[in-house]
Amino acid sequence: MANLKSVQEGIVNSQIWKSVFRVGIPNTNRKRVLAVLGSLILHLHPVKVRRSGVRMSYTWCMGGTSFFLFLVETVTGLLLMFYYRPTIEYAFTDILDLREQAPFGIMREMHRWGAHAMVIAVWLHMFRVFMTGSYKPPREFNWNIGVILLVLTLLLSFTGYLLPWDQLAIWAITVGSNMARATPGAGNEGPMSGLIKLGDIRLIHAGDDARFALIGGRSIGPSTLLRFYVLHCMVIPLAAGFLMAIHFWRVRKDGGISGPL
Amino acid sequence: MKPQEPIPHNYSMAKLNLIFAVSALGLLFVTGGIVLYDYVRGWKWFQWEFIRIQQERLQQDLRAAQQGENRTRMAQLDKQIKQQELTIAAHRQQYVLAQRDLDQWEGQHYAADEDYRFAKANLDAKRYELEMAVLQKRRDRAQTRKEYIDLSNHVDDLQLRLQAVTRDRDAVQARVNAWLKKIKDAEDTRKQLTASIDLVKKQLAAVSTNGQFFILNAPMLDFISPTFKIDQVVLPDLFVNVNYMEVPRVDRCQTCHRAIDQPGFESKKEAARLSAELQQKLDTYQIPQNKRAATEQRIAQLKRIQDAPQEILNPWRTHPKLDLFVGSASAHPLLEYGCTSCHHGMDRATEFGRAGHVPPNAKMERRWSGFWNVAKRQWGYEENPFDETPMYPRQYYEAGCVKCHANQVQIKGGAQITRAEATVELIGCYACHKIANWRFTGLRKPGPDLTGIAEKTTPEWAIRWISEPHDFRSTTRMPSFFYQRNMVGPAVPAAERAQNIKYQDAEIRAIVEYLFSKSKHRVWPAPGPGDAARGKQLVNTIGCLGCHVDTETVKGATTGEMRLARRTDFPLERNYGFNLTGVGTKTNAAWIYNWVRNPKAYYPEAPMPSLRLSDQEAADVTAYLVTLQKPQFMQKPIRPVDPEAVRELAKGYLVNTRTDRDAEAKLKTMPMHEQLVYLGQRSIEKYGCYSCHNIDGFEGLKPIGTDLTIEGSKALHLFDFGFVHDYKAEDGVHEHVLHTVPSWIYNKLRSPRIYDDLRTKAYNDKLKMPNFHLTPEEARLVTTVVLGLTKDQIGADKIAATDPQTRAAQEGLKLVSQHNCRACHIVDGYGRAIASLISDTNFLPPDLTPEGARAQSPFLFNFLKDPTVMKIRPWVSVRMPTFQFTDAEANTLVGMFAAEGKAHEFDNAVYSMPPASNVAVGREVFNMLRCAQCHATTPVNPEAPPVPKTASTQSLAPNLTLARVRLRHDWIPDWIRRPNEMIPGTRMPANFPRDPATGGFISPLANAIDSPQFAKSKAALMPYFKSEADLKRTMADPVALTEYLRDYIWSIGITQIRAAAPNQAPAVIAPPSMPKQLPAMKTGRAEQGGGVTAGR
Amino acid sequence: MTFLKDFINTLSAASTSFLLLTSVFAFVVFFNLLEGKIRSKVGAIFIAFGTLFVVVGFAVRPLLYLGIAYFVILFMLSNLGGRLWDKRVGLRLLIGALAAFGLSMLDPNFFLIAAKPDNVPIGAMIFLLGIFTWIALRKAYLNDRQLAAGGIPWEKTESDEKLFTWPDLVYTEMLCMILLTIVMIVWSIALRAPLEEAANPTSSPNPAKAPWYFLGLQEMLVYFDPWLAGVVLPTLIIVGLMAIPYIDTNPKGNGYYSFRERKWEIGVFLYGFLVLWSFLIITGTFLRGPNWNFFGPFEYWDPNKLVPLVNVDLSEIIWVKLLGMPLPKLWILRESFGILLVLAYLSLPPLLAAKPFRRFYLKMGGPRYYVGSFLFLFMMALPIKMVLRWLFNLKYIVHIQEIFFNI
Amino acid sequence: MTLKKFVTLMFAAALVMFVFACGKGHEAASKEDEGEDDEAPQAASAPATTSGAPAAAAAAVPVVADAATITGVVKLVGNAPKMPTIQMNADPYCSSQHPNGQNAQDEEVVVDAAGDLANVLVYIKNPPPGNYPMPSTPATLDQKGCRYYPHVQAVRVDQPLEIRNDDQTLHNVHAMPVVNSQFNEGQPIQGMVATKKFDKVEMTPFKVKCDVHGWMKSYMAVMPHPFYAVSQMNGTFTIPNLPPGTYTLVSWQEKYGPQEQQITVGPKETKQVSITYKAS
Repeated sequence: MANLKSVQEGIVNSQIWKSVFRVGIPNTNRKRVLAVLGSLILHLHPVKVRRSGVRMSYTWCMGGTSFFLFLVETVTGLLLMFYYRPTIEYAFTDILDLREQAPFGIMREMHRWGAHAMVIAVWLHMFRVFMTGSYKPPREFNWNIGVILLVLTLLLSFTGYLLPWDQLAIWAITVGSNMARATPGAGNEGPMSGLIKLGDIRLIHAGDDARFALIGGRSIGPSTLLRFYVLHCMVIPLAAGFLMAIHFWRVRKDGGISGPL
Repeated sequence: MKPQEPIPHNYSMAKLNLIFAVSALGLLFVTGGIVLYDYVRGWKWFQWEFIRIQQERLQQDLRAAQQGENRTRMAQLDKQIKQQELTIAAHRQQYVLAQRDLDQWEGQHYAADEDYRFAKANLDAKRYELEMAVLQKRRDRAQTRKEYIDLSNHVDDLQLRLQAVTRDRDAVQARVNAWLKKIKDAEDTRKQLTASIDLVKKQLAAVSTNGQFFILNAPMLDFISPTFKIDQVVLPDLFVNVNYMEVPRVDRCQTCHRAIDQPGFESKKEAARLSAELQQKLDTYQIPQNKRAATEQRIAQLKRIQDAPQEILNPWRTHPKLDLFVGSASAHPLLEYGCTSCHHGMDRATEFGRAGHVPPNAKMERRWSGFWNVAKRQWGYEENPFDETPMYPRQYYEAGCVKCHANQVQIKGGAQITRAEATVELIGCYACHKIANWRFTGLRKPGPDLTGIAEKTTPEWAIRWISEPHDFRSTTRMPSFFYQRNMVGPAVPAAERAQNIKYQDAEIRAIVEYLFSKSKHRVWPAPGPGDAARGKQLVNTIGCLGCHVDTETVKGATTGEMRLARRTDFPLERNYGFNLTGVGTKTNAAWIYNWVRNPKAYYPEAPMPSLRLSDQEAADVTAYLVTLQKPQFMQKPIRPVDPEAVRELAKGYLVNTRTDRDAEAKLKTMPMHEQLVYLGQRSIEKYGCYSCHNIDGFEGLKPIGTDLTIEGSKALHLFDFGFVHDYKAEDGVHEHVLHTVPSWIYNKLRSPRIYDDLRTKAYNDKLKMPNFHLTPEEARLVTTVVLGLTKDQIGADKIAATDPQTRAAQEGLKLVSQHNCRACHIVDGYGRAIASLISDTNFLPPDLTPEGARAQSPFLFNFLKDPTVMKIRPWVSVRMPTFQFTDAEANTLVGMFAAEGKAHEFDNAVYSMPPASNVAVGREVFNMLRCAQCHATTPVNPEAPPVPKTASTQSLAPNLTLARVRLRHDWIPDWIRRPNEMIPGTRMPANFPRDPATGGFISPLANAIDSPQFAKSKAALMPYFKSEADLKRTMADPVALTEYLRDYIWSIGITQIRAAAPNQAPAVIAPPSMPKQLPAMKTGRAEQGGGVTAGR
Repeated sequence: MTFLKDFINTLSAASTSFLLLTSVFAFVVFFNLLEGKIRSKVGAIFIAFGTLFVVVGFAVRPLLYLGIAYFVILFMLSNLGGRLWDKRVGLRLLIGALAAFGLSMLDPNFFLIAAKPDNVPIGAMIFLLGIFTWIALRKAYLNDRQLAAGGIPWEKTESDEKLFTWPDLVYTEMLCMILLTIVMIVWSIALRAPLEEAANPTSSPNPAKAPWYFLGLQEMLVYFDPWLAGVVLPTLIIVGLMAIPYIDTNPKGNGYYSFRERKWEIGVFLYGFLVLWSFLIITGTFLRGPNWNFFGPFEYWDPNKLVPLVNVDLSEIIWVKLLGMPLPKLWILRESFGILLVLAYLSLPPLLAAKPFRRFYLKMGGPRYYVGSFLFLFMMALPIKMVLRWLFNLKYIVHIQEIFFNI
Repeated sequence: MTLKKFVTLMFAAALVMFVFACGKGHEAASKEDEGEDDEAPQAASAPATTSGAPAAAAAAVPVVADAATITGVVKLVGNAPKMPTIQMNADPYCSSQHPNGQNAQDEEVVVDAAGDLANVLVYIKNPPPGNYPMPSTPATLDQKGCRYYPHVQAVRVDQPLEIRNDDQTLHNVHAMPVVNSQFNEGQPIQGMVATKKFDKVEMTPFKVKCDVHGWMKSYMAVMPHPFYAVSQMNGTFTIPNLPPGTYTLVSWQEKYGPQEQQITVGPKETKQVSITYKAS
């Protein structure tokens, strides 16, 4: 027993151990402080938090959930990218193979359900923030970033919805993207856009309107698939990531996890 | 960990720790869950199970190999093996000695070799030294030279020595090798002796489940090289359609259906069938000598399967038609055609439910789709609404053939689909439903021409007929349009039913009115006095009954009593012509008389050929047919038409084009007759009568039915299932409607209006497809065809029957089925419906299977165009009719026969004159074999040879003088050698029986030539042979003999026959003036219970 | 049982509309109720709506029942009083709801829709929203009681006492992650991600639905043209959300749950979020079948079901029905009434600012007042249009096909 | 997901079965399978019976010790039909063999004054299983004077049948069995012999005819066992060393067709049976 203890001591005091876990077991307040300050991940947090910030019943932990789900999506999404080719002859069959024989095909399930869960989590987060009136000064700006993040989340899910390239996907996107057709002044069926003319040449038509820009064609097709793929895997995640950073930063700067000021 | 400085916590750490512990465990479990989720796949279980089955089978084979009747063989085998072992041992000693010897020599050789090489090296060095010395004019050069010479001598010595040593070494080596060889041979023989068993053992080892098996297939490790893995075939030129993209198929069916392409896992039933088939093939020498042994082994295997303790069940079974499908040697090897290209289904799926397995019938469906009862769910069968191409149910398998074989009339090995397509052609689906593929285009209208209906029958008959054709003829192809279930069925409310009946009455009357008002009224010459008895005799003997049925009641198969006949009670071909019963009631003597004399006179597309009846014969036949009456049919009352109904219907059509008021006005101006005619025209349009019949005023209209060209690929949700689930069909059979395309089509065919049940529809919106009274069998066949009509893409080289040979054949076969040749002849192995009516095979029309190889093309051409050019078998009473083929048609048929017979279309052997010697020898053989006993050899007039008295069957053999113009030069000997292999059951005896051992032919003359009775012949023959031995050799050689015979026959043959007379144009009868008033409604038919009572 | 199902089926359409109309006030009023007393003004409005329904109900029968049922519920709740926020009561309610859901699952039609893998999260969302709304309001209730008693909300009481991030926060966060992972994995194992047949632009499924979180918008498409429902309103939603902190000047209730101090904000937000957004999504998911027809929760989605299309434009109602004259050719003239109506609607704020809402106007100041009220008007445009559609089959208020300008 | 659970179970089950290497797994399969392939059960049962037979065969070797015998006479009651004399003048040789038509009567019904019916094939339909010794001599079918001798006979399965032509004319032997395979061979040469075999059981006699001489007919049956006889001219027949038991005795006559009767024979018993046909 005793020598076991000594062995443990030896390990804990060894240089390697120290170099990794700089402050040992944070059992003194000082160490606790250092533990948080010393770690990149943890120092997102302040050293000390308001008690209500820890209370589940107050925060509902929805912000954290959203962030965690974002991470889950990133990981599973990466795995999926190994198997998936965004062209219309392969997209569907690749998904089939994911289901039929690809190892860890379950990644697809996790990715999809994670996406749904993330949308809900973000909503609830907003709901909570509103109910506690945490958008009020000085947090107006962060609330706005939050709103943008919400929109980005929806867009992420929306662009991902097309990728399986099955009936569900293509028609959901068709319905979704048809609205762009009616953008006032920008969609070829939108109000006023009929009035935008050069001589008697309509400047807004199915070949150049908002919808065309969105789906890269007059109808959902290969280019749409590729476009959405790029948006889904590159553009939006990066944007979201960037905004999240700001979001967290603001949380810290605006007096930590929301609470009465 | 206990913090030194206690601090306030929001949650009690203990609780959190607990939660942590629990959740951590949970996480562990679910992670395991992921692995399991990945690892546990349905197909693995099947593979596992299959390994077990394989082992079972192999054990069984091993036992079979070791015990049983070859137990004794094994015993002596062991002896031989032992003996071989001994020899090996003996040799080995010798070998060891020799080897030791060799080693020594090796050593010496090595030393000698080294010495030599070193010395040589020194020599070279010395040479250089010498050269330098000479060059530099050194003083010691003489000395050096001397040394050099000595050294070179020394080298020579060494070389000689080396050679000597080498020689001896090689000698020893040879000895050793010899011993080695001996040993090896012995071992080889031993191996051979135990080969069969070793093989089985090796296979067993291959499927054994030892430790490594478990390691390889362990979860997480099974990515390295598992034995459980997904088998797939990639089919680069058979595609799945992913909208507008053709993606090559990737079939994974084998993953579970492991044994599908390897023999030995048949079901017992299949095994029994196959072994019987193979045995039969063996017995009839259809299997080449070099394959016989293998075949026998296969049969043994199949026998073993039948005796096996356990039945092999799906999905581990072998494909039942391995010789045709998936077998590597078959026409559709697995690696090229996969499974889903024929069976349909989701090619990439690896689980039962997703693969698109379909229950074949309602019973199965109930078994499969128990939702909560897992055991019921058959590996998780779930109805998959997203699988666009589920598999064909069992009873429709052959639908899969169509997509590649669409341009074939006959599909070898596809008896069902061939029959199905013939059925579709017979019933005439193609007339109303466009089917744009080669098979169903360019066919004539199935219904008779109605432009002359008034000459043929009376309005009363027509009305009754249209109301319900099946009351008049139970086997007719004319469907029932009226008074169907969606009009008067139980589901229709009473009031509406009454109304519908009124409407239908009106429509029928209107149609008839229209037809008769538009009809021609030529008056045809009446027949002279005829003898009904003789007529009946003619009808029964000259072959009318090949295409026409003359009875309407048959004995029920299960219940002995007589019942009304259905089409399926007779061979397909006999339904080609209408059923003769009641023809006298339907029409009149004049019409029949002229029709049987020359049908084409009525209208050129008439399907019926001319039987070349003399006027007297025609009169007799007429006299007989007129006696075929059905009075009770004409007794059926005709309901008087309600003028109100007529007006409403007519108006209904009128208002499509004009306003209500104008319509009313228009109607006012129309008398009843005109209203009827107008309504008639509209109704014919509505029901599409013109699609099947020629009707005046409807030329060139589009057929009425939906296009079926790609019906098989129509998505399920496009079919309207109405509210039906199960119902009682018109023939009282209880039917189920599954929510699948095949089931929909099947039930649509069984009862075309069924999907209107419980529907509320306006009169004119109700379903219109008429009821063909298809039996379940027929419906199944037609469904098979419709399912086969898909839009699947096929790689060019996968499409069948594209080579010119086959094309020619198929074109011809299409004609064959159009002109119903199979009513009398066997073409391509089946047909001759008439056989059932002629007891004595000698009086049957010929079997045309070998015709292409048998008959010369010019003869065939002439004969087809005009059969009178030659009477080959004058005793046969069935007449080959005159079809009035065009040259093109005749040529097509000739081409077909040639292709089927694998013969050149033309050979002019007919002009080759055999050498006299051959003829002489031939004559002798001819006499020896007593051919003349049956065959006449005196020239006759080919058009009217003497009719022998059929009492003595002896004379019922073709006159051989006709052979030369008719038969192919190279066919005759072949025929003489193996008649009943060409035409089973022929009267022609086999004079050169096969030797059961070798399968070769034996000549009866081989020995008989020496017997006293042939002394004379022998003497006569000798001059033509070099020696007696030569003669004997010839006499023992069937091929030679038969060719001599042929030459003799050739020599006596006539060389000329009349060319075909040009088609006589339809006999034109002076068309008389049209009678002033129609025979129809006008003349007070009203009294007769029919007739329009009001509105006139 | 079946009777009950049929009843629900028949009522569902009506009750949807009902909820849409009244729930905004329901939140406000329930809350007051649950303190056992009715606040005069809101209560009055509330009762007014109840009665309105009863009255309208004589035309549209289901609404009558609902109106009555509504009063009954109201009565019961008022008796229940503050005890609604009692944990046990909440739990019972939750259990009751779950039980009801479970029972409904036994119905094949309901099961078919609710068990569709893609709909499961939405089913879960219903309960989550319910629970969290309850929690939020409960906490608000408690705080309000304290405030009423002159105390401070408990968040404030804690606000100065701080905890170390390590271990408390970090630990709980980790636990959350683990639990969440477990949930995700179990969910993924239990439910396969849906995969239908290969995409085929030529054959559209029926119904063709947008991703579930846009079903609210798709539902709006029933009542508005795409340019409004699909473009303008969504944009306004985002804008509105972003504008909230700038419009709401109420300094109270910052960082703690409370209701009494922020009746209007919360009322309006809840209405927008729960009813106009979430509830429409739920409707679009569970109650909209083939051809986007409305189906009760236990109804079979029969693609053959037909609903008469008898909607008319305002112009027709006025010109043809009332004035009995043909529609004017000139659209300006034809649509004059509609345009006037819209303008009237939009000019409400200034009018109201004059007298009834002067208080707000002064409190918030001009710009805020106008922006806010306009946003509010746009929000309310939806339910109003809905009611008009239900009651008068009104298709468009303004219908200018010439430039795709329809309202 | 029920499917997943199910498969897991099956997999585990298979594993267990496998390890303990007992045939249970197969029953499991069959349970699942019967639904999928509804013809499996029949398939399983049908051949089982056939495969049973040979197994038993080895066991029961015929007991000659207490063998019984069936003897009897076949009678025709009612007045026998008059048999026409065959016109053979189609082939002069044949007619020369039968000057003024002696013994050229049709042999459809051969009956003597006492009404004893000849050419009746009598055989046991359900013999005890066993492999019975093959008769050492081959069966023969002789063509003499354009007639077949014998007119009715039975041969054993795989018993060689020698077909002989004693005439100086062409005969062809056209055997038309239903179960066995047909053959049709010409015998142009006097005294030539063809040897044939039938490898399948065919108890109801089939026709053997000559296409050259329409009147030539003979009937043959192929028996799996030796318990058959053809009635002599005096109508008698004998079926010797038959193991005791109860059998169905079938008699077949060219014109009047088959008749059946149940008989039981005890050990060493000599059973008298009488078969009577009614002349119609």
